[in-house]
Amino acid sequence: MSQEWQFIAIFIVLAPIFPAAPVILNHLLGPRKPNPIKQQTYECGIETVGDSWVQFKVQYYIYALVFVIFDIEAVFLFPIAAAFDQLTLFAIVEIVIFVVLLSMGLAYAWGRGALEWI
Amino acid sequence: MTTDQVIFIILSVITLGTALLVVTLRNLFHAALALMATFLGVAGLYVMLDAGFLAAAQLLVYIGAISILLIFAIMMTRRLMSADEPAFNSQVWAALVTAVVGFLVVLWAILRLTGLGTEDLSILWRAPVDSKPIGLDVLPYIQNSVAAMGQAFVDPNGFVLPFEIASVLLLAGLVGAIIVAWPKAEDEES
Amino acid sequence: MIPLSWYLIVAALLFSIGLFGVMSRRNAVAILMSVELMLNAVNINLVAFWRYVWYDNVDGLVWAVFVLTVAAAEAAVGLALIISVYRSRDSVVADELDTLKN
Amino acid sequence: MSFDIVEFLKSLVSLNVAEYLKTVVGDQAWVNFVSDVIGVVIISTFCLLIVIFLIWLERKVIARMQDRIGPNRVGGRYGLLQTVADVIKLLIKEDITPAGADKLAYWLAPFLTVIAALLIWAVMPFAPGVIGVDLDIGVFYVLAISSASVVALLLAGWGSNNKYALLGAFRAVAQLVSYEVPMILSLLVPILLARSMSTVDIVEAQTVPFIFVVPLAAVIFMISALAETGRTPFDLLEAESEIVSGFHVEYGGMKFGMFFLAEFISTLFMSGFFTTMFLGGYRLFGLENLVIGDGWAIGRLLGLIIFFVKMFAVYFLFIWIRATWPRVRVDQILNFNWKFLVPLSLVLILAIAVLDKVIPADAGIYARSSILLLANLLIAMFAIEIMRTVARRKRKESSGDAAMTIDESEHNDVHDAHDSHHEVAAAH
Repeated sequence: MSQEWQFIAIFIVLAPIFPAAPVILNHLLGPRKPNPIKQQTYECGIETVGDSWVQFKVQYYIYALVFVIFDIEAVFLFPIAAAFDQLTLFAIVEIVIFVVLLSMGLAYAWGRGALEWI
Repeated sequence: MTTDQVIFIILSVITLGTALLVVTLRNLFHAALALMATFLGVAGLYVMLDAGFLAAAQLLVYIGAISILLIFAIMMTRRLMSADEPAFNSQVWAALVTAVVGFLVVLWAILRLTGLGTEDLSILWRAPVDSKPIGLDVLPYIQNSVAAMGQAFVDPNGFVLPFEIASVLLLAGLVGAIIVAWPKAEDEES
Repeated sequence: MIPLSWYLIVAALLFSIGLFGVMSRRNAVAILMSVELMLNAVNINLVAFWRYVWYDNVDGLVWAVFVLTVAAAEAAVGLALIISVYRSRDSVVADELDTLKN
Repeated sequence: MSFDIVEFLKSLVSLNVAEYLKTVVGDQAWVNFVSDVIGVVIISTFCLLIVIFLIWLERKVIARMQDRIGPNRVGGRYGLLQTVADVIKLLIKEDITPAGADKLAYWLAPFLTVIAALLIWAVMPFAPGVIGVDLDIGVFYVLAISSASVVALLLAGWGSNNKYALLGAFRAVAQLVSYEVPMILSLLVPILLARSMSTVDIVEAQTVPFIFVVPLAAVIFMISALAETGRTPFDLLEAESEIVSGFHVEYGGMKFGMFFLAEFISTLFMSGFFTTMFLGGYRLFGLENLVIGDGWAIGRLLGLIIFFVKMFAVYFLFIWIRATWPRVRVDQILNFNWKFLVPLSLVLILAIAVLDKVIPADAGIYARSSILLLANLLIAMFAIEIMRTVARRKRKESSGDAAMTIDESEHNDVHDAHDSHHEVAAAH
């Protein structure tokens, strides 16, 4: 493992302490008198009907879908941008083709109305 | 045992343990959480292998994007998977046997590894090379593997074809997924 | 020092676990998750061989990124299929989806 | 090398105590380990403590902007200890876990948000050489870690077993993943100009701060940063009037405090990151390299001050925006992103890539910068023109039924505010 990632590793190990300390302190200091009413789900005052399950629109999934595509695009484009000095004009044309192809996906989703809310 | 080895063992235990949870947990949401921990463990292994960029990409794509898709899908299809349903189908034992046999076969293959262009199996048991193997040309940009990757993506002698095909694949995936997932007109009426 | 074989064995174990999941789970989403495990195992192997054997070029890393891409596309389409099937058949249990049988 | 008090003071002024002590003790593995641990503790405690000040600042500034006084009781007439009192209040609240909650997800979520918000500070360059670690994939690392905080929202929403929480989490996730796209694309521009993903390299490349080279990218980043941190006008994440309070409605005590904390830490991070990527970070006319006398390198200290001044100026802008603008509707937020920001940033990144390659390499830095600036302004003009045309057409369409324009629009607003209730009701 390279030296620079050692810092990140230590950070990941130590980071949970910082949120844990106040939460544990809260757990120790706070009163503890649970009762069924208090632990009810906070919705409309009346007791919750059914599960919190709601039939969600497929819209949410579509947004996440388009996001995934652009995420992958980032994984390709970030190293390319870092290597920009060594690139030829031909490479730029390839990048343009790549981005345009992905934009067609966005355009398709748009044209189909998949990006409309509701 | 060196520090590296201890870290490696911890990471592998996390990876494999949570992977086992993924395939055994009945609660799908918890299985997805375990899957995220597996991804994290694998990212750790990438860092151990000096592939920091890939570790970050793993986090960005797997945890940031694919896990969210998975959780959305779990939430959208949750109603019928109540907790008391069995997690496994009828061929669970056959599956177990296949997996164990498959692992043993792969282990056998690993231990008599071929195809590396060398009959010398000591490569399995020694430390990684930090410098280049003798007799091979070192690309001038190898010091920075990330930039080298970027160049390889668009290098006409490198990976330009897979790179463009990847964009076509993603486009096809996006369009296909929208077509499949989008509710048809008759569904909306009911 | 960590020898190459350790990585290969961990990857093989991860792959076997994924294989077991694919064959034994009932829920289609869970099967997809198991497939992701198998793809991850493949990626560990790619990166390990890159680091230990072919450190002089970046082919291993590049292929690992392509595997990542394929995994994302597969998950996107697979989950869309599952959602669509769920909507029409009210089920995500892989065994019960047998319209094409006989 | 033995310990020398003058050298030590010099290293103290030039902010490289760690390097100096390493030369004294010797460069061993455990020394590195200890200095890393100390670095982590310093960064983390800085983040936690500064939030106390940030909350006070935000309340005070917004109060002044809205012609109120703001906190003025606890801790003198400026209410300096108000936040401390709030923290103590949160600490002695009862720790409730709602019935039917998914305990694992419910407890994991607040930890995950704070951890993600802290971890991204590791690559923030505070001053020359004063940085957690200069990763060669710095910017990408930030994106990767902050994408994990989206998962935390889903965990919170799911774990609470509450319709409003889940609904809020879904909306928040839709917003966050959507705005991550223009953020990624706008961050590509400085990387492309600096030819590196390392944050230090990007700062060093800014002889001309990138905001003067690619102002459009800076604006896009600013907007998506506002959305990513869930601040007004994109504060749907906690729209009290619409979905009670969003994903953290079931949280109380310090667990709620953790979400609050993470929000402020990441807002400050975004200000700092904006400073790093577009405002030249700790650089200001070479002041950061100043050395006076024999080896009193106070430049680093100046760099630290410069960085903080810039960062808080950006943070002040965040507060200003919050005090000024109303909340935007959820469909407007998402439409604005997918149909304006993303196409715009795609065009921008392609234009910059092509231009940067076409401009001959021997053109001076100022010539290059001004060509890029011109291209930016042109693209921005076109974008605004397109937006105006579309808006005009929309207005014309809606004035077709002119009689009810005013009534109807008011009615629509009311209708929208209750939309979430309809969604819930439809599910029953």
